[in-house]
Amino acid sequence: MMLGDGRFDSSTLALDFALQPSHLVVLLPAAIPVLVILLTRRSAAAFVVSATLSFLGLAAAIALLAQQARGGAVASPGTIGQLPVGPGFSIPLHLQVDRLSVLVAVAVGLVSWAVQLFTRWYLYSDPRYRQFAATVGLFTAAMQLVVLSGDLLLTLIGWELMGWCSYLLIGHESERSKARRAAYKAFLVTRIADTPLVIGLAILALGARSTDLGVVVTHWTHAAAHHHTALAAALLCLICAVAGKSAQVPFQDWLPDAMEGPTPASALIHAATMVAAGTVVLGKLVALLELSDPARLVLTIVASVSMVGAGVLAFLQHDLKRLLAWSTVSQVALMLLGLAVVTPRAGADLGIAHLLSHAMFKALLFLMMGWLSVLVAGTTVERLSGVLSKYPGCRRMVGIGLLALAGVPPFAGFVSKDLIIDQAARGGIDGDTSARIAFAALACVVLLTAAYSMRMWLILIHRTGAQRVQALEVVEDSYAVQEVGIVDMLVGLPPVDQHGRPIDGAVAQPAPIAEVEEEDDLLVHQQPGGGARFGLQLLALLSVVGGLLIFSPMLDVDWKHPNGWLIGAGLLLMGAVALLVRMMSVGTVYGDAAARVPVFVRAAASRGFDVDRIYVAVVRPVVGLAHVVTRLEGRLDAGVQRLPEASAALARRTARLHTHRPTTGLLAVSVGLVAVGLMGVILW
Amino acid sequence: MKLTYHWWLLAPVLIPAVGCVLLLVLDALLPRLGRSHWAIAAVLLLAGAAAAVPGVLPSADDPRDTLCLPHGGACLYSVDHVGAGLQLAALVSGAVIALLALPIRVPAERAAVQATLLLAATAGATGVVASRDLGSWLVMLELATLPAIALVALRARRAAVDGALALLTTALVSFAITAMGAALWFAATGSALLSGDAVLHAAQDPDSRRILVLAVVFILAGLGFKLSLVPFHAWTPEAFSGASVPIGGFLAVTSKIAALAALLVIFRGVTVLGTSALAAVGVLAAVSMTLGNVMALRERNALRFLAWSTVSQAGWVVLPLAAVSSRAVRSAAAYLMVYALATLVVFAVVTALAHADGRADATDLSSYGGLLRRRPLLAVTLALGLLTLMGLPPAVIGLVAKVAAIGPVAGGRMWILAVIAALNAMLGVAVYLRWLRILFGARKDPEHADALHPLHRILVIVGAAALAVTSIAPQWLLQFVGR
Amino acid sequence: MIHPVLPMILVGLLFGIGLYGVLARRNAILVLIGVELMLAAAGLLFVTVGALTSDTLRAGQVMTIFVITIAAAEISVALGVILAVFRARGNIDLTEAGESE
Amino acid sequence: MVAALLVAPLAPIVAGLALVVGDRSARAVSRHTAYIVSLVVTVLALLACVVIAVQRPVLDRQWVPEIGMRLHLAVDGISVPLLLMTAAVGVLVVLHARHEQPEGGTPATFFGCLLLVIGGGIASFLVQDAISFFVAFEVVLVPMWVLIGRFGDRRDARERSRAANTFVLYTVLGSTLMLVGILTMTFAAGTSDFAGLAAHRLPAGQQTAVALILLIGLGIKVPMWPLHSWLPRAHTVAPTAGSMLLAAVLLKMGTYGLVRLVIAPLPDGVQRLAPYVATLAVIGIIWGGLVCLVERSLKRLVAWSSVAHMGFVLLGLMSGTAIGLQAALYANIAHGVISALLFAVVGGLKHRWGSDDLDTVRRSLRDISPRLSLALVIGFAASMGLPGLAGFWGEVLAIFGAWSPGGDRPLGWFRVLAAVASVGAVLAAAYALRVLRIVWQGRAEGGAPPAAEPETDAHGNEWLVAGALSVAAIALGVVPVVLLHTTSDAVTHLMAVTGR
Repeated sequence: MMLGDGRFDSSTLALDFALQPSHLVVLLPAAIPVLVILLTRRSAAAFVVSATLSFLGLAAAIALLAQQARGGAVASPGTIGQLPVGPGFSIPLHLQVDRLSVLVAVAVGLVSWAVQLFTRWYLYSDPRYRQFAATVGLFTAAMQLVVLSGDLLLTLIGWELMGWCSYLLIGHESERSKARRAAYKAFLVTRIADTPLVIGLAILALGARSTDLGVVVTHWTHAAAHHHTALAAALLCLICAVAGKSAQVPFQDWLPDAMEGPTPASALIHAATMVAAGTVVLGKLVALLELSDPARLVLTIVASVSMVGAGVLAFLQHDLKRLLAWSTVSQVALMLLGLAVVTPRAGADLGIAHLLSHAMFKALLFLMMGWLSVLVAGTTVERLSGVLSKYPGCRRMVGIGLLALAGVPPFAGFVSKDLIIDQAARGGIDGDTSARIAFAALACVVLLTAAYSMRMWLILIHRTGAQRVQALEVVEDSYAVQEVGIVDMLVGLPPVDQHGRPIDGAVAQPAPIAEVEEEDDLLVHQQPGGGARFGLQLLALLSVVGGLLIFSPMLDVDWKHPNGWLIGAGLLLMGAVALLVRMMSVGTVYGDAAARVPVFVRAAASRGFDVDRIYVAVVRPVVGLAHVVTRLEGRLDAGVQRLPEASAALARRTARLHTHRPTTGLLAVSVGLVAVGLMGVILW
Repeated sequence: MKLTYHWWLLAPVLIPAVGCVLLLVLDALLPRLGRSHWAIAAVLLLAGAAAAVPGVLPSADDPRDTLCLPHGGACLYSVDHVGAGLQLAALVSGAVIALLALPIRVPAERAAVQATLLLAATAGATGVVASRDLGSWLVMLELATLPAIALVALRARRAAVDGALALLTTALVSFAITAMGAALWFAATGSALLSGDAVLHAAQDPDSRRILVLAVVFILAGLGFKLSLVPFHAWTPEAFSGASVPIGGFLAVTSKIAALAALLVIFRGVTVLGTSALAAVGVLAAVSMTLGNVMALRERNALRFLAWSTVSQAGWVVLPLAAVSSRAVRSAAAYLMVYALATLVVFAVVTALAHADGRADATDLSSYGGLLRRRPLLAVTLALGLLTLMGLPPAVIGLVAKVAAIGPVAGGRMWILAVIAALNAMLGVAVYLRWLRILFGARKDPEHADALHPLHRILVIVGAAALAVTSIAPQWLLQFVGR
Repeated sequence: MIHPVLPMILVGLLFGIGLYGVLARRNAILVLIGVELMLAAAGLLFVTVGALTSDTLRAGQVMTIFVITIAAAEISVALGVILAVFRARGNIDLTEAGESE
Repeated sequence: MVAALLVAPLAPIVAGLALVVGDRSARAVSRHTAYIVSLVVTVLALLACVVIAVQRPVLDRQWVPEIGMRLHLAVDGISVPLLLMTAAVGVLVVLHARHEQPEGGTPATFFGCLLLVIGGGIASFLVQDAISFFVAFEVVLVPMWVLIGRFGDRRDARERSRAANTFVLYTVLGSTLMLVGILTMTFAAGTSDFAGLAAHRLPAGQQTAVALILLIGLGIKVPMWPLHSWLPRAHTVAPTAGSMLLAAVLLKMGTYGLVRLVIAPLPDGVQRLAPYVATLAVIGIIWGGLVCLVERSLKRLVAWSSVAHMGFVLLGLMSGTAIGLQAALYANIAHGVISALLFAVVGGLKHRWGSDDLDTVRRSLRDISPRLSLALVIGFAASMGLPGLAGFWGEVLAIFGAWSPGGDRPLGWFRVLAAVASVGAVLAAAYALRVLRIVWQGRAEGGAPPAAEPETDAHGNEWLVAGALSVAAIALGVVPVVLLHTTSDAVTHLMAVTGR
């Protein structure tokens, strides 16, 4: 390392590794891919490594939590040292440890650990288990980096890395073209949404002459009055990126397609990591968000539209895994609203609180969904209908998850959601436009959540399983993922039936994994291993009692003044809606309340209202442009390559002047004499 | 009235001149001497070269004058470092040409005449370098030119006499133009001396200044023929392809040295004017480079190819002179040195090949196919020579020459000319790459192939070594033209 | 002493006629004559200027003699070559294309 | 230690010449001998470069006074990374050439030409004299021409010679223009030393003219749009080792020249031309990205991505800020490592497939060749600027630099350029994933993944090369501090000298 000017001392290159727990929180998961790829050759070994390291990562997070609670945590530990990019700008690359980030870190660690345990069972005979476990480790590390980042560039690093890992996870079963397409789409959509992110970060950082989060916030808090437009622009850039990562309107369509990934991947992406990252990042900058009304308003509108729309879509989905996906969109929007409606000088606690509770119950639900889907080899309504009646052992945990999702007291979901509604109501009374919009949307979404949670529950416990179509072929577990491949997407969309399944038989392929797995050792497959089940139970427990966290000093929320009327009215309406859904489900084949809705609406909803076509329409001109550019390039190249011919033609023409006759030479000499003479006289 | 004489200073001119007479006498006495006339000529030329060596040593006076008018008057013969270098180059190249011609079988009576003519022409080339008055300048210039015409004609084939006729007519007209230019010079300066004082004197008066300019461009036009600058070049391909191969080399090298030397004598006088640029030179250089390269691009005959390459290289040689400065004079001389060396090496290879495989095979470019595998020595040497002309490493010396040529132009901020030069550097690479690719390409065996003549082999090896050595240490060659 | 303008005009005329002769004639000998005319122009210019200046070296006159001498040498070479051409192809027409190998 | 300065460039050059010439003697040099000699020489050169990097010796002698050329060898923070990369890539290229030696000539010629290119590259980063730089710049031309023209793609002889000639002619034009610029400055400054040139200021108008000439000349080498059309052609045809050298060494000479000959001595000219050049750079980024979206030939695609990446380097250089300059120098090295890696992998694939057409349906690489596919994924991920890999820092910081350009550059326009450049990053993601989707994930539809075919995976030297470059790409991404610190002082000094 003495390559520099011989001036390197330990301080410039020191990785500042008076190793803090905060470092370990990031590094331990990051070590998983390294060790798994380098050291292990077999799945079992990979499992040992990844489970151990992710547990240690969780332990480090808990240690950090303990430290933070005692007030002994290092607030901003360095990482790889300051980047030297000239005197006028500093890139310290510090981490930032505060109470909210520590809480999120623990949640992330926990979910990741549970996912690692569960994955071993879920992908027992998958030849690419090692890669999957490694990717999950990297994913966790990236999220932890975003969570603990105290520097805009570190945030960007984690942010982009997560996008990449999601690509790898969604495309895990790359034998299936749908998985390949879904992965491509997910990455591209989020990456397109990220385009303004770099610009936004550049505005913030270059204004503050530092990428340090604290400096940035301090600078812009003071500068906001004078540079209101710049701040709004920067925040809007960030909101665009957040909308992309968190699958908000108009980037929402990648998320349901991401269900092509194995279920543990979905649990990880949806519960604690990628989609929640937007909340984390905006939470870190919430002080600036408060100062910019346009940014707040845009965020509110985006989140409200996404929340309600996703709620409706969730209710209409034919595939229950996709129902959960849309519910994620809706719940993440809720978190973002929690940030949008904050009062001045309040923290991001509301949004983070919902992030935490959502992480618990959504991870639980997704992992349970994975469990059930293995049992019945599918995730559509036909397959899952009545599954809980058949396997009552799963009933309790699914129930807890759904209750928490619906926001029934005293589950965690209720607590965090109620706090946001409370705050929105208060803001609305104070005359804040954003808060009013948010409140209206929240009112709708509470009911929608109750409705789709109820619908799912009713389907799962439906008792008339005998009527189920015993199709021998494995049912396609989701609709045809539309192409976002920039080139191939121009291929026409395959026709789909009312459930969104392709009509063209050639396109529909049997899902391979389930077939293979059912022939495997049944004991292994009936239920996950002990560790995984422990993880699930832990998640369930936290979903139940997680709400208690608001009483701890770690969260700074106002729980002492609950609005009793609001809660009461809400619960009453939720009950009514649940009853309505129950009534709708009566007499349907699969206990599906949505069966009462016209088929074409359901079909359209299953296709996400064909937003995909808009994406295609947006991308098509780019492809056209690429073709145009290629053609132009061909012209340019042909032009260059024609130069030899041109010179040959010139030579031919000149050669005609060279007649081999002495007189021609004499003529040339005379002409030259005159020309040179003229030049001499004129141009000397 | 008495002139001072320093024989040792005049020796480089006198030895070949006297040798020329001696050779004629010898031929009369011993008519059966045959081809050994060439050997005698080579020895004489080398002796002349040896006499020129003291002038290039760094310790030598600069300039060294003789034939000075009394009472501190002007000197009619003056050799500075650049001049001495050019003399040396002319003599050595003449000697090499003589050695190259040695093994070629010609009728015995013709060898003597040819050797004599070669000596005479080389003497002219050597003399013109040092002449400082119009009279000796004109005489020496013609001494360098007329024997060359005869040398071309002496091959006595139809193509040779055609080439000689083209060369002759152009030479006659050009000489008339040069003479006219000389007369104008005399009219402008009122003095037959080519010194800077006279020029300065003439430049005072606007009228005579205008006449002086006209004189310079007339002389330029007249010398343009000898340098084969476009549009005075039409004879070049005809003469090159008509003459025997070594004589082609003589036209390409020694003759060029004489021409540039003559031009430099005039230029040295003009530099005192302090004019920054001479547009006519720039235009001629640009046109010559471009046309020469473009024509060479489609030429299939090796000798005509070399002729066109000479045309374009002539453009490079005079390029620096577009900026009128003493640095430009040195740069032009430096480029000429490198050009002479490389061209001589190429001609040596072609001569050797023509002698071994027959002229038809040596003149057809396509018959060089796979020479690398057939005759690696010739191929590598030829490649080195071509690379030097291209100005690409490993022939660093060619690169250095390019630096020297562009330097004054860039220094004088003649951007357009510089850009044209750059384009021509590219074109030049395209030109020589054609030949180079053939060398490395598919093998094509001639109908009969003899072994190389030992003398040719030695010359080729020496040439390759010279290029290699100067590529490693370019200063060894460049120091001949002063610093 | 005559005014220098007249000889100067003569110089111009001679050179012009010579150049025209060079360009217009296809016979090599006639071209030679054209060249001689041009050289005569140069010689005349030398003499004229020499007469105008008071040069102790008499450079003008000397130069004229030089030019005449060189012209003589030139003619001899030229005639030799033209003879060879005539032998080789039977005419001395300058508009006939040369032959290259 | 001064000896190291001479050994580093001369050992490869002398050995290369010896191999090329020795091969023409009576007995041909065997492949094994050629390989061993090359390996020893390149390792020696690498060691010498490491010594140079640590000790920083200086050699300053008269060389060819006639044209003002001095033998001045030294390094500073800007050249050290390039020097080390060139030497290291040199070793790897030789290793790779052992694995994949193309037909078209004898092994000795092939290795000899590789050594000459490596030696020329090392020399050009060592010399501190503009005219010597020009000479070193030209040294690589002929061997590269031989590599492309003789050892290139065997399928199409016509295209081969066309690519080789296009490469040489373009480059010669560029370098001669560069020479014109150099000589103008040399004439004015009275010295051709880099430091001397940087210390002498031409009048602003002349600076613009000289900068224009130099930018065109060096822009060909970089390559800058629209002077790039030699690059895809040359890369497509060149043998793998040649492509690696082309990407990692030759293109870098262009950017290095820009820093030394344009940025440092001609600040006013650069300031004047920066908006235009930056615009061309951004056009290059978008143009390259778009072409990659529809390009069928894999090697050509990687070449096009080079055009796009070098656009970021140019953008950083033109921003006139320390951040931009640091970013450019970083991206320069990163691009060298990444494209060397990509060409190594893609060349290997072409070797196996017999063609590099992306439209041919093939099985997924991740099942057949886990090692190659790992290297491919790392390469393309780095190419799209993924954090944690080499490409990220350069591109992000270049955009940062362009967002707040230095001097009197037009702020608004540069911000537009920065925004468009960040769109270019999306295009990079699109085409990188396009390739991964086609090659890495394959087009197999359904069914269990096919059994692995170990014999087609990378092993031995190929794996060593791909692995080493992958590790380098990761290391650069994870610990950018080392490289940034190396260049930092020189950049700070440069910014101070250019008056910002």
